[in-house]
Parts: sequence; structure tokens; C-alpha cells
Amino acid sequence: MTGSSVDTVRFVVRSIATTAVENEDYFGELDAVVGDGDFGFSLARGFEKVLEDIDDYPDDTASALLQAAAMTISSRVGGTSGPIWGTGFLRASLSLRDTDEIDLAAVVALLRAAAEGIQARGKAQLGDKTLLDALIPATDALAAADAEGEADSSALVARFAAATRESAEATSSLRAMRGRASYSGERSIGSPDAGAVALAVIAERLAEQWPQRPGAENPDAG
Amino acid sequence: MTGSSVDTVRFVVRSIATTAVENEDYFGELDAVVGDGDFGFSLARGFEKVLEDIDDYPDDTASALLQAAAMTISSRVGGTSGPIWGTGFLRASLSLRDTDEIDLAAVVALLRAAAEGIQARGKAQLGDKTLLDALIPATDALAAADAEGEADSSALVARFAAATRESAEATSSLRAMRGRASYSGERSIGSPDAGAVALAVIAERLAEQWPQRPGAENPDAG
Amino acid sequence: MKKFVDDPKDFVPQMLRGLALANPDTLRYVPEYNLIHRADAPSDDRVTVIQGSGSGHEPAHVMTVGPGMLTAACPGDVFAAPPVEYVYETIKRLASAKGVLLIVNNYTGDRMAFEMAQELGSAEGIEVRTLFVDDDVAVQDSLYTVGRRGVAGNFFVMKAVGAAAEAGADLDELVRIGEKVNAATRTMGLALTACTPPAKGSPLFELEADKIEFGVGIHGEPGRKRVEVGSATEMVTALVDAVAADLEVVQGDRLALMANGLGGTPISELYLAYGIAHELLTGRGAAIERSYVGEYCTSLDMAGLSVTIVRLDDEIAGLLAAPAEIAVRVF
Amino acid sequence: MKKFVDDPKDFVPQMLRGLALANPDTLRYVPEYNLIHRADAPSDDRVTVIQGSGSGHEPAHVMTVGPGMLTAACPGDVFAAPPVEYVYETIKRLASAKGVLLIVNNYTGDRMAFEMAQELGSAEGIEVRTLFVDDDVAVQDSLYTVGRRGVAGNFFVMKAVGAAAEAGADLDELVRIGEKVNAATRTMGLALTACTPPAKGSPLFELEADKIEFGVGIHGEPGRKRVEVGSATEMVTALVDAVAADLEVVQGDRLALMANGLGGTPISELYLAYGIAHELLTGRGAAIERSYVGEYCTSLDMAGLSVTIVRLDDEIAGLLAAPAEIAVRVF
Ligand SMILES: Nc1ncnc2c1ncn2[C@@H]1O[C@H](COP(=O)(O)OP(=O)(O)O)[C@@H](O)[C@H]1O
Ligand SMILES: Nc1ncnc2c1ncn2[C@@H]1O[C@H](COP(=O)(O)OP(=O)(O)O)[C@@H](O)[C@H]1O
Ligand SMILES: [Mg+2]
Ligand SMILES: [Mg+2]
Ligand SMILES: [Mg+2]
Ligand SMILES: [Mg+2]
Repeated sequence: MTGSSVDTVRFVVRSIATTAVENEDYFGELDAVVGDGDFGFSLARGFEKVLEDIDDYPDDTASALLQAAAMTISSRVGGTSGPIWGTGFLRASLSLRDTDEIDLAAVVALLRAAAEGIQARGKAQLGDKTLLDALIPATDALAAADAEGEADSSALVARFAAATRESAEATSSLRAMRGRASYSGERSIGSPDAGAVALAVIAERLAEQWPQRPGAENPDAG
Repeated sequence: MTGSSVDTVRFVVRSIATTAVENEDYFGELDAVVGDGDFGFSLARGFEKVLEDIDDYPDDTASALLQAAAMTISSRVGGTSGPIWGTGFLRASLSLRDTDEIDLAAVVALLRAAAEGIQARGKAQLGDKTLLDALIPATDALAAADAEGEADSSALVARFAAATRESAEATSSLRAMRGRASYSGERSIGSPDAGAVALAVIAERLAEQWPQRPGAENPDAG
Repeated sequence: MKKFVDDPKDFVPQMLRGLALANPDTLRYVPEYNLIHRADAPSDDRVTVIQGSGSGHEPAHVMTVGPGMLTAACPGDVFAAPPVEYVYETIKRLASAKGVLLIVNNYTGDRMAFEMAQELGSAEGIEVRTLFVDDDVAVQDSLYTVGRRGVAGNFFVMKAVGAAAEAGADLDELVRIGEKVNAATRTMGLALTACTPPAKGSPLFELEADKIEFGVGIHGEPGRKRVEVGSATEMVTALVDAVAADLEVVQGDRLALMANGLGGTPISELYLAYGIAHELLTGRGAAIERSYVGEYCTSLDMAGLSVTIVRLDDEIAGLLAAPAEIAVRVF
Repeated sequence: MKKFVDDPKDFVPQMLRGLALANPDTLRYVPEYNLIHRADAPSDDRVTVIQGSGSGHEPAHVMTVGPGMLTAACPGDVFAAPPVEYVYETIKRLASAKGVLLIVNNYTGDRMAFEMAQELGSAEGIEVRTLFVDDDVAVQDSLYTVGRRGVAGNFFVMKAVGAAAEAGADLDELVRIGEKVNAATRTMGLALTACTPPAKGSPLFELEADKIEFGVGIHGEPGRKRVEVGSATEMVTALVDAVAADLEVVQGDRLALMANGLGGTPISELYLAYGIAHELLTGRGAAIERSYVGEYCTSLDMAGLSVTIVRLDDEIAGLLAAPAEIAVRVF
């Protein structure tokens, strides 16, 4: 594995963590609509610890770095989000175990592994109105772009972000079948899922920061 | 004692009781400004029982009738108002014990007896911002009218009511030294005493109803 | 108004009926006089200990009736001292050969009702004594005022006197103990919100979103001053400073410390506040020997807190540690 | 926000510190893992009984640790299940030779955290079993949902299991008892106001002055429907009807009845509501053998009420009557 893969993964993890910390209140408000409002707080407590420790994470491989992040999340994030996000990061780490160079196929595989882990952990199906309803369609979009031959990383990240946003918004019409929101029954229809929207915000922010990634030809031009 | 004296006293007690019951909320709001808001509720619970029972009160003398009212008040009214109003009615009853015909002098004596009883019971001085600050000046005004030779009962009742209102409003500038309101210290200045204003409302209503008193020459003309 | 209330006039009787239904073995209820008393009272082995006051302070005092605490409680309506007749009937029905002790919070209405009832009771040959509780340092005491009021510190007087009465102490002894505990007890409270009496149906006063009432009593009346809301540490420090100054807490003092909720403040916040108060006092070199966190004396649904400190000696500490069984503490 | 809060991130730790300071002889506090445990635990004579959940439900569960109740509680932040690591550390530190029983309210986050911790503990050779509590009839159970949630009825499971554990029962026996009590227990709640989590600083949802949320849980989330506020009798009747229907209460049933306050409702109103519920059930020919009135499982400062009914037999009644000593019940 090249050093640049590790740097890129660190950049991505840092971007996710920063977005989670900066959106603590917003994510909490999303969860307050039909949930219990703790989602932003829970995520922020874990990811602020990630930001604190990330420079000390092992960085011989991207997999090791992701595993360290998964451990921080598991030990610091409570609620449903702790096991869900911890499992997602852990499965992402495992999927990179034997990967030397992180290409688009590896990224798609990583995202699928994370989604499968989350499904195994939380027993949610597509359509149950969880963050899976943003993660899985967005991963599909990335795979489709790959099939179409898109190779520009900026374009790929942008397409991923757009697909996340679109499918996150589409969760509005779903009725929650998992998590606290499910107790509100019919009333959960009409507002998007907090976890799905959080993924959209994270993906959009990543797309925005993508020009600043390590090794980008011209960080300022993007 | 003539039957008409008893009838007049019954009329007055009924008027006081009706006013107290009808103003339950207003009297409570007055007490809520710097007190604890229970004054209207406490008075109303006693006087609604007075209205219920008054037709069964002994009516051989006005004194006996007032004593029965005092008993109802003592057994039903809580808070500071129970002992204060109960004592006032009881002393009024006692002052009429040996009175055959209730003339203006007897009324003034009755009011002074009530005020003295209240002072003995509650240890309040004039100026402590209690109902005494309306009762005592209004009684003085009645005595002054007597000295001036005023003999028309309607005019006397009106003067009593006006003096009660004036001195009740004047309690605004006093600082409460007794009762719950006293704990608010300086903050009790600026609003009138609840008990004093209640007396004003009662006296005004009595003046208004005076033409309907039993034995009035022309109840409708006043 | 969003409360569990039917007709506001029935608020107190319905509450008392619920209390009696929930405690059929231990409590008796006499609806005519708002009277709640121990099922095993009166007993000629024990002085009868009675507390009355307005309602709205629950668990005080109707829910603190039981072995080791009160023999009986006769409450008035919300924030209104009971009518004289209720107190008098309570005395008559529960008089013991060892006498009757009335515990009265120092308010005009309560004093008058209990004094009149005591006169009536004494006239019938019942030996009746009265203890006044006045622990509230928010009130500036002076010759020309009604003096300090009785607030949450009342709990300690009831508890100590109740323990001694249970052990068979006589009236003189109970008065001595009660006066001693009262003299060693100080309280200061603040309100975050006004309370809503059922009969009024709206808050007793308006309080801005960023303001608190400092120095409140327990009848929902405003306090001594309206100030900016602060952090937990700031607010608790202001309370502890006021109480400790008045009680003249010094290094080496043995103390009991109470964080009392006024009705609407959750117990999580009370424990948080307790921790701050505890550390402030141990920081001054005092030893906290007994801790009390929860609702002891409330103002209906008012959000707020009072801090009570009791200076202990062996006698008071022993009486506070004695067992007791009351409705709100039993499961 | 008008609350006793310093930095919202420290809300839970500060509350736990206060709890530990108030109970120095009986409780131990391990700040790293939000862990509160009996000072005398672990003991190889007793199965270790652990409950965790989000905070904000106090006295559940950190204040119900003590002889005859929980061995330990490891709460998460407000309304958030504890991180897996906290549960795992709690299991490791308090494991007894007789094993560990986890009591878990049936929520996704709690289930996952406790299941993962159980796997980790079992992998180290610690015998760990789990009891799920799901007493809330407000949730329509179905194959396709997460099932009913655990709310205030949880108290009865803790109490019965705690009594049996104290008496030396083994893990199998505790699981049998816990499942039996859970199956005999049903709850329904309503909220008069929304609660304010410290980190949010404002109410979790907007509720009009004349509306209530019917069928709420204990996490401040909205309920199943928003309806007009009613009289105490109307609101309590709706709760009792729902619970009694689901439990199929019939003439001659022996019952325990709980009126649980959600945090902001004063105990006066709880007793009033209790009385109404009691008479509704005895009116149906049931016998109320045990009564519970107060705050057992709350949603921070939410004003509201839940009604829990437990169908009793001699075994359950005996376990509920066994003595216990916990922070909020001791004075
Ligand atoms: N079973 C599940 N599987 C996957 N994701 C879930 C599941 N349940 C809830 N979520 C996601 O978690 C989010 C809520 O997270 P959080 O607030 O931490 O959970 P809670 O407060 O319900 O324990 C939801 O918006 C949803 O996206
Ligand atoms: N010591 C006193 N003597 C006479 N009147 C008093 C005294 N204290 C209070 N009052 C009167 O009683 C009124 C309040 O009555 P009430 O609300 O029943 O008393 P509280 O709630 O303070 O027990 C006051 O407005 C005042 O007029
Ligand atoms: Mg949530
Ligand atoms: Mg008043
Ligand atoms: Mg009053
Ligand atoms: Mg949660």
C-alpha cells in the first residue's frame, strides 16, 4: 500500500469527523423531529475524540487507521449510532486488509462491506428509513459511474454526494421501521431520516474539500 | 331589635358573600402579584358556604346571624384570611350583642370592633399594607359623615365605599410588613394590597345594591 | 392548564384519597378535615406529632406521616393554611396521654390557625405545645416583620422530633429537640419557573426565559430579587454561600446537606446540584455526614432548588439516622 | 435553557458524581465508564444484576443500585445507550462466580450495545445472560418492527430479579423470574409537555398549550398521537383502559398498580391520578395489592404520567414485597 492511500484515508476520516463535530446541533435537530434528539451529540462525542487522536493512529496501512477510528467510535459513541457507525468503520477496515492500492473498485467494496456490516448489526432492510437508504443507493451510483468509465475522482466524489443527498431526501416518504423514530408510526412520514441526511451532509462536505486532499495536483484549483 | 335590622344585616352579609364568590379569580390575581394567589379561592370557599346556609342561620338577632356567618368562615376559610375574616365577623357579632336598633353609631362601633379584633389576631399596624389600611380609614370616613350630620343611608354607604376604594388604592405606595407579600420586600411597593382592594370591591358592590335592601322606600329608584 | 386536575376545588381531596388508597395498611384519611393520620394512632406511648400547612408542598406533609415521622397531617387548600376547625379536630381525634406537639412553619396564616386550635384544645384539657420552624435565610428577620419563614428545613425538625417521639420522649424533650434542630438549620431557594396553582390555571407570575427568582419561599410567591439565570455552579454557589454565611459554617463543622427540588426539577439535576454544593462545603473544610437529595418540600410544579444545611452534633445526627417509614419512601 | 447544567457534555458525569458523593458508604463510582455499583460488589454469593440505558430516566437506573435491586448501572449520555465499551467494562469489573444478568430495555441501541458486550464477556468465560423488558403497550408489536419498548414497568423486573438475586437465586432462576414479571407487566404513558435535553437546550418538540402526546415512551420522542388535553379523570381513564385491555385484566385479578411521573409532574398530581386509576380497576373487580406512586422512570423534565399494571401471583407479590435499599429511597 502506498503512503498516499493512507494519507487520503486519513484526509477522508478527518473530513467526516470534522463535519460530524461541526453539525452536532443540526444532526440533533434532525433526530428530534420524530426521534429523541441525541444523534448529533452521540456522533460528535466520538468524532471529536477521533480528531484528537487521529495523528497518533497507526498509519502503516489504511486498514489499521480505519480500525483505530472504529475503536474510538465504539468506545465513545452511545445510542444506536455507536454500534452502527463503529461496525461500519470496522467492516471498512476489514475490507481493506488485503488491498494495496485503493482504487474505485476498492472504495465500492469498502462501502458495500460497511453497509452489510450495518445491516447485520441493526437488522434494517433497505426502505426501513435508516442511513442505509442513503448509503446503499449512493454506493450503487458510484458503481454505476465506474461502469460508465468515469475516472475523474472529483467527478466521482460529486456524483456520490449528489446520490447521497437525493436518496436521503427521498427517505421523507418512508415510514420508519427501525430505531426510535419507528415508535411514531405514521408520523415518521414527511421528514427525512436523520442518519441518512447526516451522510448527505458528510458526503457533500467531502466533495467540497476534495480539492484539498493530499497529493491533489493543484489543491487551490480543485 | 327590630326584624328589619336582621333583614338588613342578612342583606349585607349576602351581598358581601356574593361579591366574594363572584370575584374569586380577580381576588386571586390581586394576591398573585406579590403574594401566593390563594386569597380569592380561600374567601370563595367560605362565602359560598355562607350563601348555601344563610337561610338556615338563626335570625332572632343580627348578632346571632353574624356569629353563624363567623363560624362558617372559621371552619371553611383557610390561609390568613380564615382567622382574619372569621375574627372580624365574630367581633362584629359581639359588638351587636346588646344593640336593639342598628343605627349609624352601631355600625361604626361594629366596624371598629372588627378592625380591633383583626389587629389583635394578626398583629398588623395601620400602614403594614393589609386590609386594615382600607377598613380603618373607611370607618373613620363614616364616623366623620356622622359628625357632619349626614343621615341618608345611600349617601353614607356611597361615602364608605369611596373611602374604602381611595385608601385601598393608596396601599400601593406601602411596603408589605405582614403576610406572604412581606417576603417580597421592596417589590411589594407599587401594587395595592389584595385584601384592601377586596374590601373596596365589596363596599362598592354593596353601595350599588343598596337600593334593593329590604324595606327601602322605593327599591327601584334607590 | 395542562395538569392532572378535575375540578380545582377537589384537587386536595382527590390527592388525599389517592394517598389513602395507595397506603391502606398504614394511613387513615378523614375527608371532612383533610386529615391523614397513622393507622395506629393515637397511642398513649407516644406524643402525637402533627404538622399542617397549605397544600402544594408535597411530599410535605401528608406524605411524611408514618412511624418515626408525623402522627398526622392536616393540610389546607393549595398554599392556604388549614381552617382552624381542621386543626382543632385533628388535635381532638389524635390526642394522646403524652400530649400533642404541633409543628408549624412560621407563616401568619399557619400561626393563627394553630394558635387558635391550640387554645381550643387546651381549653378541653389536652396538653398541646407548638414548635415554629423558620429556616429561610432569604427573609431578613426584624422586629417589625413576621420573621423568617419555614421551608424545606422543616424536614429535619419533623425527622428528629419524629424519631424522639417514636422512642417515647415526652413533650418537653420534643420541644427542646425541635428548637435545637430548627436553630441549627438554614435554607435558601431559587426558582427557575413560576408554579401553576390548579385554581388559577396559569403561572403565578411571569418569569422571562433568561431570568430566575432568587430567595423564593415555597408558596409560589416571587422571591427577593430577579436575576439572570446562571450555570449550575453559579446558581448553587449563590445558594450555598448565602446559607453557609448565615449558619456561620466553619472548618471542622459536621453537616447534613439537602438539595431539595421545588417540584419541576428532575432528580438528575438535583444530584448534579448536590454534588456542586457538597464539594463547595467540603472545600471549606466541613464534613458532610448526611446527604439528602430529592423532593422534600415543593411548590407544586415549580422548577427550582433549595439548599438546606444543618449543623450536626451526635444527638441530631443520631435522630436523623433513626429509621422511619413514610408513604413516599416505601416500596 | 433554565436548568441546573454547566457544560451539557458534563451533565451525566456531574450527576453521577453527586450521586456518589451523596452515598459514600453504599455506592462506588467509576467515572471512565459512567459506572455506579454497590460498594459491596461483586459477591460470589449473588448473581450480578446490571442495567444500563440512556440517561435522563432517573431514578432509573443509577439510583436503583443497592441491596435487593441492581448490582450496577452503566448509563450512556442523555437518551443514548451506553457505548459497548462501558457495558463490557462493567461486566468485567463486576462479574461474579454465579454469573451476570443484564437487564435491557428493548431499544435498538441498547440491545446492540448489550449484545456486543455480552459476546465480548462470554468470550472471556464470564457467564452472561440477558433479559429484555418490553412493557409499553403504546407500541404496536409486529414481526416487521423492533417490537415494544421497555418503559417504567422495568422497575418491577429489576425489583423482582433483584430480590431473588439477593436471596441467592441462580442465573436460570433469575431469567425465569424476569421473563415472568415482564410478561405480566404493561405500561402506557402520556406527556403534557416536551422535555428539554441539556445538550439541545430547548424542548424536543413543540406541543400546543391545549394538546398532549398520547402513547409516549421515555426518550422525549413524540407519542403515537396528539390529542386534546382532558380532565385528570379523562386522561387517566384512557391510560388505564389501554393497559387493562392489553393485559386483559378481569374480575378477581390481583394487581400491582404504578402511577409514574415523567419528571415534571408533581407528586400531588401523581397521587390524584393514582386514586383515579385505583378506583377504575377496583371498579372492574380487580384487587390492588401493591401501590406505587412517584417517579420511577422519567424523561428528564417532561410533565406527564405513565400507568403500569402488573398481574400478581404469590411469587411475584413476595418478590416485590422483599426489602431493598436504594439511593432515592433512603434517608
Ligand atoms: N436498526 C438500524 N440499523 C441501521 N441504522 C439505524 C437503525 N436504527 C436507527 N438507525 C439510524 O440511526 C439514526 C439514529 O441514531 P441515534 O440517534 O444514535 O439512535 P437512537 O437515539 O435511536 O438510539 C437514525 O436516523 C437511523 O439512520
Ligand atoms: N397580619 C395580618 N393582619 C391582617 N391582615 C392580614 C395580615 N396578613 C395578611 N393580611 C391580609 O390578608 C391578605 C392575604 O390573604 P391570604 O391570601 O388568605 O393570606 P396568605 O396566603 O398570606 O396566608 C392580604 O392581602 C392582607 O390584606
Ligand atoms: Mg436518537
Ligand atoms: Mg395568599
Ligand atoms: Mg396562602
Ligand atoms: Mg437515543
